[in-house]
Formats: sequence, structure tokens, C-alpha cells
Amino acid sequence: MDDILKLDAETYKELMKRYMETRDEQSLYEVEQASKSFIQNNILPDEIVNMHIQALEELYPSLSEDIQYSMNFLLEAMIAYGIAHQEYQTLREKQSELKSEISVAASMQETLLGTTKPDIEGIDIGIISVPAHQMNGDYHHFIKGRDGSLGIAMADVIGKGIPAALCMSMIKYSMDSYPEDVMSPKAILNSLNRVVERNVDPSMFITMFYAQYLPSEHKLRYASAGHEPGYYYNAANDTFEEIETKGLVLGVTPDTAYPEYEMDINKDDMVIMLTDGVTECRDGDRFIESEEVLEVIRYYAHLPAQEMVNQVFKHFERLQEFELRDDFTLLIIRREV
Amino acid sequence: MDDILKLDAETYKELMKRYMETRDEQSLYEVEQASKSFIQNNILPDEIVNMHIQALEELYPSLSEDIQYSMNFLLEAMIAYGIAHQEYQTLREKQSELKSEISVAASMQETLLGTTKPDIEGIDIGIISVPAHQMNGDYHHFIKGRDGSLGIAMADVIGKGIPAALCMSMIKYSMDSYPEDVMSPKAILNSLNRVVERNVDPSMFITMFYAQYLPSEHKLRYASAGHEPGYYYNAANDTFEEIETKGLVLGVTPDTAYPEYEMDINKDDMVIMLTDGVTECRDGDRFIESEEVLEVIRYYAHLPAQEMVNQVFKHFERLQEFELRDDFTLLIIRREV
Amino acid sequence: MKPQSCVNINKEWDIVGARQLGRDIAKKIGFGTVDQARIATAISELARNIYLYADHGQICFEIIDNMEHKGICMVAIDVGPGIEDIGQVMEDGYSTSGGLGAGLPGVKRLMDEFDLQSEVEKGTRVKAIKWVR
Amino acid sequence: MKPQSCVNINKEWDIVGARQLGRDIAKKIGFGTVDQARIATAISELARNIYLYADHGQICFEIIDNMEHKGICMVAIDVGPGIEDIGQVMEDGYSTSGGLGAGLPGVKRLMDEFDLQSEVEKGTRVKAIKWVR
Ligand SMILES: [Mn+2]
Ligand SMILES: [Mn+2]
Ligand SMILES: [Mn+2]
Ligand SMILES: [Mn+2]
Repeated sequence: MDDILKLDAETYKELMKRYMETRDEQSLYEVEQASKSFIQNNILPDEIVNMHIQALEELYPSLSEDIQYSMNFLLEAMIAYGIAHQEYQTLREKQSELKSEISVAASMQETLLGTTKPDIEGIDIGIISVPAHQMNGDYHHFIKGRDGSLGIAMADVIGKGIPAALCMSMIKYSMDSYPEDVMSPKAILNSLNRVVERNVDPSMFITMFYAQYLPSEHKLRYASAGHEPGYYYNAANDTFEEIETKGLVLGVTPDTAYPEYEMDINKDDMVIMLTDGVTECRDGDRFIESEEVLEVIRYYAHLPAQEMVNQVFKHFERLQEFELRDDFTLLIIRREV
Repeated sequence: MDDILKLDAETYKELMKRYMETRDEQSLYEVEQASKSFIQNNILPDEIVNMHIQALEELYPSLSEDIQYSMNFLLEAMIAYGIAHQEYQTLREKQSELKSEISVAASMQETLLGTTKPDIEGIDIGIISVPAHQMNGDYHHFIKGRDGSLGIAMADVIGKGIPAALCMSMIKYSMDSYPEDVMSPKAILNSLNRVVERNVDPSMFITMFYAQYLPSEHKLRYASAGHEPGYYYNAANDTFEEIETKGLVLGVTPDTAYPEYEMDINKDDMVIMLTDGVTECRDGDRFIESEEVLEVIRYYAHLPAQEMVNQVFKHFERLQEFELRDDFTLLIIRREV
Repeated sequence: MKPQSCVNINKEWDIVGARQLGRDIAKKIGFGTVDQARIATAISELARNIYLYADHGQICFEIIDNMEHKGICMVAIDVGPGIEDIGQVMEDGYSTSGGLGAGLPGVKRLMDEFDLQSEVEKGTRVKAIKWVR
Repeated sequence: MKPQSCVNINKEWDIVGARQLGRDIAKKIGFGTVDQARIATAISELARNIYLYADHGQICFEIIDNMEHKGICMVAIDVGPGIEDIGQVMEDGYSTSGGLGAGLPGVKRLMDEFDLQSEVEKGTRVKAIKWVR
């Protein structure tokens, strides 16, 4: 370290000497470059002032005493900035460790709470879920029933990041113990509602949408707990309709009833499920309209479901300048035959 | 902000003027204090050099051109430090947000995964569990059976912080569905072992110790999955013995058998369960010996169980200079009647 | 707005020329010493990016002088490889870690307004404005 | 080891005296200009803590001169209220956030060796050493 200091003090002096002789912009450019390398070598700002003092002493030995004293004054003023600069280094290391820890946790979350998109005859499924921070507070889950039915859960914890992800694990593990393929959507929400109400802070809310698709009957049965409304694309009329539901968010009171609904899904129809991270995108200062989401989906509707959701995500990612405001989850199911 | 700058530039000039006149230590003390307030007002280091230049110009108008140029050179060298200083501010805000998020998660972990120390006639229970980071990777759980028995689980995920805490939630929620008061310790470990093996990354290990105390028979039944050995204090002989067990850590292979053991607990006997955060304390460079833990426990053995564990923790906290290396969990049960 | 003055960036030496021009304009507008240095450093960073990553490019300066305020506007354009991951390039740490050394977050801090557009294999355009305090 | 020189800290003015003494000793030992300033700042922080939080106290200096290296050793002692949460006081952020302004993490950074002992209602003892480079 001392050797680096001596080298840099020499460099500084030489550059200053050149500047004093030429007074040209090139010397200023060179000291700017040098300062970047000083910072990388962990040289503190008060050390730079010291280099300046040394250089002045060597280049101008007959320098007025006044100037020498004034430089010592400046040096004293800089010591605190030197401490701050060291704290900055430490903070960068801590931040790096912390981010690394969260990375591991995020990856573990993927392992523990992840789900596989099932293969169901006659249906094309596309799913994308991207967290705003490193840990995802949106949750989704597929289950293929013994009777060939498809169960889809989608949930959103109010909040983002680590607390939301922790809360989500409670949902997942509770559901793990349910015989989902024989429970109805409203029964599942009922059960989860009681789990959440028992366990979770009153300030924490979880929205959820549970749907079951029965391929043999081409019917979709669903219930919602305050979740962002999904959409149904009617292929025959080429129109999108909002899937209207009633149902309180999970966890408010233990005895809430969840209405259950049913709809027919015809060939080429689509069902779109999402979280508010999709519909509450921002374009600069402006919130987008839900029609915009549908427009973008329509634009990519010719693609397979998975590519559709991927492209829609990319569109909104760019729109928000690569800074998601909330966890983004989008699922599209299309009946193919 | 500009007003603060003008005020501080004035302050700097006045202080420098005083220093140039008196050349005394008091002026240097005063500029040191001023620099702390400059930093709090977000004034950048290159701005300080600029204040110096202005002050020199005003106090020494006939200053040699050479010195002016040399100061401009120093200023140029400082710009990069100004950028770094601003990055430091931003990083502190980010760090603060991140820590806050983890705090919320830690508090949620307490809510979701917490357990209450039960009241069991004739037994005095003391428990303390302190995470090394904000989130606890050690887990413990009490259950009071319908037959008056006491079930105690203690687990340690290899690792610390957020990933470990996430993994722990899987243990907790799995156990939530077990009829613990009718399952034997080895059956519980068996079941958890399969859960962990199915779900968890091969690199992740969880150790666990499960014990059941049957107060009517004064018997302790227990099994261990690679957990840190506990200790048994024999009141009659005034001796500590290690509770030896065999059993693989959870999650290695799905078919591991967990031997189950039984011991009699006489009046005034103690059972000590802990994680390796206790036994692997460090005193400077030296790891402590397990005897030291027992010595400290002996030292406080006259106290009620809860105060005992609290004091033992404080002892090792001080020893490690207030920086825990691993999550610290210690439980002591004493049979009183 | 007054007419633009542009500097072509082909060789490392052109970075110095751009700095000089920018500093002169800044001085003319009335920026103080430390702001002149900050402007020169911002120009340096933008010009250096062109020099290092694109074949060639240009930095143009404009004086903005209206009712509300006076300032300098600089636009750095190149038809280089473009920036693939803008989010990552704008993430802090790029400035002083010496990573790829693009230093764009630093430019954003030195100036008052900052806009970045880039397309892979098409090029990059950075616009930055600093107002006289 | 040479004999100690101590300064009693009762009034704010004594902080200046402690700085002066420490700086003179540092100069005598052969510390360079910037290290002298760092030593003075460290002394300032320790003395200020005594002045602000304890009734009175003392800072003593020793010159360490042995085969291996030369350095200055400062010990700040007070019988004040003591520090309740040493972990928190030593956590970074205390130095420049202006929080309680104890600044002990800063002292730890300015010096090479640092030791802190404190007991609630008994007092505090900080020892710090800086070696000539
Ligand atoms: Mn959410
Ligand atoms: Mn959301
Ligand atoms: Mn652990
Ligand atoms: Mn451990």
C-alpha cells in the first residue's frame, strides 16, 4: 500500500508539474484519469490533498508560508471526508454480502416454492413471474389432478421483497397439504383464509385467484380473494372481457364466504390471469390503462402462449425503463382443440 | 441548498482567515467540527476545495497565478471523489431500505414461525434464540400434548440469514400438519427427513433434535438428526454428561432410520439442548471448548432456567465482542419436583 | 438557442478537445470553477465511451438561455455497438469500481438532466444538461 | 516506553489542548502531515466524547519506540455513564450520520489499533495506537 502511495504521489507531482508548465487541458484530463485509479487503489481524499502539499513543497520550495498553512487548513478539513470515504468502501462490501445472501435466498425460494408448468392435452399454457426486487412476493402454482384437471393458484402478498416471500411460503406449505384435485376453488380459498387469518399480522394482506380447468367439459371454475381481475378472450367475437368476481382478500375475517363461478371455454378462447404488477405499470408519470395490457396481448396473440407472455413482459419492462415497480406475474391459457 | 453552500463557504473563509492570523490549534479544531457539519449537509469534497479556492481569492487577491492554477489542478483531481461521495449517500439509503426490509421479514418470521414456551407443572424451562444476522436460521418449537407431555423441536439449517430462515419455514409448516403429541420423535424426524430430501437443494443440510418429556413418568424420549449433542445434568452426582445420539442430518437419503433413546429425569436434573452457535463460540482466535459452556452453565445454575440461559448468552455475547458468528440457541429444562 | 458546436471523437486526443470546448462554453455561460470542472469531467466520460466502445462519434454543445435559466446542453452520439443492458449499465458501482468504466451513473450525478437512448448494433445517444446555479 | 503525558478534559477548551499535545508528540515521533491531522482528529473525537458525555476525564499519550516500530499510543479514560450498547455504538454510520456523534468507528479507522472497554455507570476506556508508516 505504501508503495502504491509513493507511486501515486510521484504521478501526482509529475502531472501537476506538467500542468504548471503547460496549463493545458490534457494535463487536466490526465489527472482526471489518475484520480479514477487513485480511487480504485483506495487512496483517500485527504491523502490527495497531502499529495498536493508534498508536490508543492518539492516543486516550489520557496512557497510562501501562508500558502503552506492554508493547505494544512484544507487538509484538516478533509480528514472527515477521508473517514466517510472509508465507510463507503465498507458499505459497498456489506451491500455486496447482503445482496449475495438475498440471491441465495431467492434461488432457494425458487427451489422451495417453485412449480412446474404441466402438460395438459389441448391447452397451451404460458406463465411468467418476475420479482421487482430479488425475492418474489407473487406466487403461482400448478397442479395436475388425477382426473386430468388443471388447478391454478395465483397469489399476491401486499408488499414486495423478503417479507412478502416469507409470507408466501406459508401459503405454499399450507396448500401442500390440501387434496387440491378434490377441493373446490372456494373451499381452497376458505381454508387458506383461515390459515392467513390465524397466522399473519393484521397489516398483511394476501390476494388470491384459484381456478380449475376441466378439459373434458371445457369448463373453468374459479373463485377470487380480492385478486386483480383476470380477462377472458372470446375467440368467436374477438373480444376481451374482464372476469368479474367478488371475494375478500385473505386473512381479514375467518368466516368469509367465497363465491364460486363457472364459465365455458371454447376453442381458441384464452384465459388471462395476472397480478397488479402487470396492470399498475407506469409509463413515466402515468399509470397505464388496463386496455393497454389487452392491446399488447392482442398484438402478440398469434404466438404460442409462452412466447406471448414473454413478449408482453418485455414490452412493459422496457416501458418502465427496466425498473419494475411491483412483482409481475402473467398467465395465459389458450384452449387449442 | 445554495444558501447552505453560501453559508458554509462564508464559514470556511472566516475559519481559514482566523487560522491564517493565529495559526492555532483551536482553528483547526473548529474546521474539524465544521467539516462534520458540511458532510451532514451533503457538501461534496470537491466543493470544499472550491471553498478553499474562493477563500484564497478573497483573502489573498494578489495570490500568485501559479498557486491559483495548482488549486484548479487539485480541484480537477477531486471531482471523482465528489462522485464517489454521492454514491456513498445513495448506498446508505439503499442499505437502510434493505435492512428495513429484512427487519420486517425478521419480525414476520417471529410471527409466523414463533412458538410459546409452555407452562408444564414441575418443570422450569429456559429458552433463548438469537440470530447472528437479522434472520434466524435456528428454529425451535414447543408443543404441549393433550396428555400433558412436552414436545421440543430444535433445528439448525446449515447457513445463516435469509436463506436459512426460508428453509426453516418449510420445517415449521410441515410439522404444523403432524399430530406431534401422538408421533414418536423418530417418526417425526423420519417424516421431516423425507420432506427435506424431496424439497431442498442437496447442498442444504438441516440438523434437528426432537425430544418428548413425559412428566408423569419423568422420562425423556429423544432422537437426533446430526444435531449438536445436548447435555444432561445429573443432580445426584453433580455431573454433566453429553447426550450421545446417532442419526444422519435431514435430507440426505429418504430412508434413513433414526434411533430413539430414552432416559430418566430425576428431581433437579437438567436437560440442555443447543445449536452449534453456542459451542462454536470464539474467544479471539481460539474456539471455546464445550467444557466452557458447561462451566458457565454451572456458574449460573442457581438461577431459574430462563435467567440461566439469558446470562449464559450474555457471557458468550461479550466474549465474542458482540458479534455472533452463528445463530445462538440454548434451551434448559430443569425438573423441579 | 444558439448554434451547436460539435467535436468529432476519433482518437483519444479528441477527448481533450471536447473537454476544452465544453469548458470554454461553460466559462462563457457563467459557470463557477467547480462546475466547470464537473462539466469537463462529464464530457470526458462521454467522449471516452465513444472512443473506447464505438468507432467514432460526436459530442455537440448548445447554450440554453431562456427566461428561466441558463445552462449547457451536451449530446454525445455514436453508431457503435449500443448498450445491451441499460439497467445494469446505469446501476451504481460502475462509476468508481472501475468495472467496465462506462461511468454513466457518474455523468448523471455531475449533471442536472440526463437522458440515455441506445439500441444494440445501432448506436447510443446521451444527452445531459447542467444549469447555472 | 517514555513517560506519559496527560491532559485533563473538563471544558471544551481542553479538547484543543489535547489535540495540540498529541500533534506535538506525533510530530516529534516523525509522523507525516496527513497522519498528524488524523491523530489530531482522533484525539478530538475521544476528548469530545469525554466532554459531552462524562463529567470529566483524561487523555494520556505514550510514545512507543521498540525494535519493530514507532508509534503513538493514546488512552482516553472517564468515569462517566459508560456505554450501554457497545455493538450499536461501534456500528458504522455513527461517524458521519451525526447521530449521537460519538464517532468511535471513525477513530477506529483513523488509527491502527483500537480497544474499547466500558461499563454502565462505571466509565469508559478507549485505547488507540497509530504506527509510523
Ligand atoms: Mn405483492
Ligand atoms: Mn402486487
Ligand atoms: Mn445455521
Ligand atoms: Mn449453526
